[in-house]
Amino acid sequence: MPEVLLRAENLLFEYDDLLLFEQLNFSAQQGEVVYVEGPNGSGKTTLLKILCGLIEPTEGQIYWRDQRISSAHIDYRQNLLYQGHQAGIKSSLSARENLKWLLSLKGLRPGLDKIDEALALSGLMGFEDVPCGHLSAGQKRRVGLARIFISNEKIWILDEPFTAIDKKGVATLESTINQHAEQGGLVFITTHQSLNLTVPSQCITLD
Amino acid sequence: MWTWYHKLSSPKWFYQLSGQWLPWIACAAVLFLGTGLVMALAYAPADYQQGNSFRIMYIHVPSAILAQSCYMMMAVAGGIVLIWRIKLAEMVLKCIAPFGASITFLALVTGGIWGYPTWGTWWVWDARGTSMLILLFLYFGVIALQSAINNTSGAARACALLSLVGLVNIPIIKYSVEWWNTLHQPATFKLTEKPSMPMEMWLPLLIMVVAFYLVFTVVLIMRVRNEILEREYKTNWVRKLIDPSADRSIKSSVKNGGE
Amino acid sequence: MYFDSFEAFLAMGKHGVYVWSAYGLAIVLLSVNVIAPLLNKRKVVAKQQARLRREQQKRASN
Amino acid sequence: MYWYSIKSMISRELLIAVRYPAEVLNPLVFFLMVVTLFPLGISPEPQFLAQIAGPVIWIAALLAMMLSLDSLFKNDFDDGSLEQLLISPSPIVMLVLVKVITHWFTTVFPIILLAPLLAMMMQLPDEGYRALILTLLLGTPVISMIGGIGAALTVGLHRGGVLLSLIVLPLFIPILVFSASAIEAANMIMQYDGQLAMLAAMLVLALVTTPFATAFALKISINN
Repeated sequence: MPEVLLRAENLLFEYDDLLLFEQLNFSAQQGEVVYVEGPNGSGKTTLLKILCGLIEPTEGQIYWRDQRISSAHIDYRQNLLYQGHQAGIKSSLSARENLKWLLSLKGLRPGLDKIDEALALSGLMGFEDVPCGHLSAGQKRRVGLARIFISNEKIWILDEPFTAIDKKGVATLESTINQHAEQGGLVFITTHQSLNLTVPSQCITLD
Repeated sequence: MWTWYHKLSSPKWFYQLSGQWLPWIACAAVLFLGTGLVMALAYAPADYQQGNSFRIMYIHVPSAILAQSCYMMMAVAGGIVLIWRIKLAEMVLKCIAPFGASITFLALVTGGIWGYPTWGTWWVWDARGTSMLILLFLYFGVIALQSAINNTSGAARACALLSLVGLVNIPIIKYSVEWWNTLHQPATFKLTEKPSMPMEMWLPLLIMVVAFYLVFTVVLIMRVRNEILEREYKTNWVRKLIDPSADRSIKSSVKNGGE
Repeated sequence: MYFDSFEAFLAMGKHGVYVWSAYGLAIVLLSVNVIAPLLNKRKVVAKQQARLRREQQKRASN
Repeated sequence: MYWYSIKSMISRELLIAVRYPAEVLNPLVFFLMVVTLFPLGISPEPQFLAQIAGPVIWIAALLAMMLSLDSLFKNDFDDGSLEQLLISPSPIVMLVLVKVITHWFTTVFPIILLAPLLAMMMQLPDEGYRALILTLLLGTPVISMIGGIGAALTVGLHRGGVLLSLIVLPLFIPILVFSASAIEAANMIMQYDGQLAMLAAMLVLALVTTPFATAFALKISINN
C-alpha cells in the first residue's frame, strides 16, 4: 500500500472578493503524478504555492504524512522541490553557481561532477561557466531543469516546467518524472502538454 | 469567554451592536463637545501671562493626546491582525490611520497658531512639536503603504507590521528628540503646564479630552461599518441589509438551485 | 461667564484671530471626519446594491 | 548542514556584488555628488563647512543607502530566488540577516571608506574623524536592518522606491540625532561615549529584532 504523502482538506482560497476555489479535497500518494488543470486565472499557480506553504489558504489545511505542513515545515521543506515560473536563476551567476546555491538552500552539497552531469543531461554541456544572463531563455529554463535532475526531494511541484523547452528536453523531463514516480516520489504539475506517463496519475481540475 | 471573543471578532455582531450604540455615543460626543467648547471659550479664565490665546490649549492638548493614542490603538489592532488574523481588526487598522493623521495635523497646526501670539513664531523645533511632526510622517507611511497594496488583507498585514515597528520606535524617537532638544535649545521655549491649574481651567480640558475620544469612537465605528458593508458583501446578512426588497427573490433563487 | 460682553468674547483680548481660527479648524476637521464616512456609506450601499442587482439579473437570465 | 546554506548565501551575495559592480559604485558616486552640493549650494567658507561636515556626510550616506536598499530583495523577488529562499528548510531568519549584512558590507562599507576623504574636503576638524567613522560603523547597520523591513514590505510593489523612503525615513531619526551629536561633541573635544553607547544599544536591539520582522514581511509580501 503506497503511503499518502500529501493531503489537502477543504482548501478554500479567496483573493479579496474573488473566490478561486473552495471545498478542494485530495490526497496524493507515492508514485503518483498529479495534474493541476484549469483555464488561465483559475488559480493553478496559487494552488501550487499553497501546497509549498508559500501562500496560506484562506481556509483549510494541508498535511504532509499526516502532519500539518505548518508544524512540520522543516521536514516538509527538506522533501520539497518547487519550481515556479521563475526558477530562481540569477543572471549574473553561471549555471554551476546557480545550482550550487539552490542546492545549498536544502543543505545539499553535491560534487562538481554531479552538477556538471545534471547540466549535461539538460543539454548545457559547455555552458557551465557562462553567466546565465548570456544564455537564451530556453537555456535559462534548462538550468532549472538541471536542478530537477539533481533532486533528492520526495515531492516535486512544477509550475509549467515545459515552457520554452524543446522536444528533446521535454522527453528527458518526461522520463525523469516517470522515473521519480517509480522510485516512490510524488509530482504535482501544471502543463499544457500531454505527457506519456507510465505511472498512475490523477487530475485536480479548477474552474 | 471564548464564545464572547468569537462574537466580538465577528463583523456581523459588531455591525449590529455598533448600530445600537452609535446614536448614544454620537449624542454623548455632541454633548461633551458642546459643553467643552462653551466652557473652554466662554467660562475658563484667561491665562495671566498668555491671555486668551491660552484657550487654544483646549484643542491642542486633546488632539495631541488623541494623536498618540490613535497610533497605539492602530498598532494594537496590528498585533491582533498578525497574531489572530481577525478581519475586524484589519478593518479597524485601516480606518484609524486617516483619522489619526488628520488629528495629528490638527495638533501641529493649533500648536503653531498658539505659538505665534505667545512666542512670536509659528514653528519652533521644540521636542514636542518635532515628535508630533514625526508622528505625522509615521501615519503618512502607513497610509501610503495601505494604498499601494491591492490585496485588502495583504495591505492590512503589511500595515500591521509597519505600525508595530513604528510603535517600537516611537519611544526611541521621542527620547532622541527630547535629548536633541536639550542640546540645541535653552529651555525658554518649553511648553510646560502650570503646576497648579485651577479647577475652572482643567475641567474644560478634561471634558474636551473625553469629547475628542468620543468623536474618534463615532468616526471609527462609522468607518468600520462602511468597511464591513464593503468587505462582507458575500454574506447573506449584508445582502439582506442592503436590499431588503430583494430578500425573497434571493432565497427563492437559491432554493431553486439558481447558483 | 468670563467675558463682559459679546464683543469682548469675539475679540478674545487681542487674540481673537488665533483662538477662533484654531477652534474653526478643529470644528472643520472633526466635521469632515464625521461627514466623510456618512457620504461614503451611501456610495458603498449604492455600489453593493448595483452589484446585487447585476448578480440577480445574471441569475434570472441563466 | 544549515551552516553550509548560510556560508553559501554569503559567497553568493559577494559574487553577485563583484559581477555587478554598478550596484556598489552608483550609490558611492551619488554619495560623493550629494556632499559636493553643499559647499556649492550653501557656502565654501571653511569655518562654516567644518560645522556642518558631520551631519552633511551622515545625511548624504543615509540618502545613498536609501537608493541601494530598494534593490535589497527586488532582484531576488523578480527572478524567483526569493520563493526558493522562503521554502528553504534552513532558518530563514538567519538567511535574511545574512543577506542584509552582506548587502551592508558590499554597498555601505565602501561609503564608510570614502567618508574620511569627503570629511577632509568638508574641512571636518581632526578631532571629528574618529567619531564620524565610529558612528557610521555603528549606525549604518541599524539603518540597513530597519530599511530591510521596509524593503521587504515594498518588494512586490511597482512604486516601491519612493514608498520605501516614505515609510522608513522617520525611523532613522534617532540614529541621525545621536550620530550628529557625537560628531559635534568630538569637534568640541568633549566626551561622546554616551552617544556611541546609545548607537550600540540600538544596533543590538536591531540585530535581535529586525531579522524576524523582515522575514515576516517577506512572507506577507509574497502572499500579495
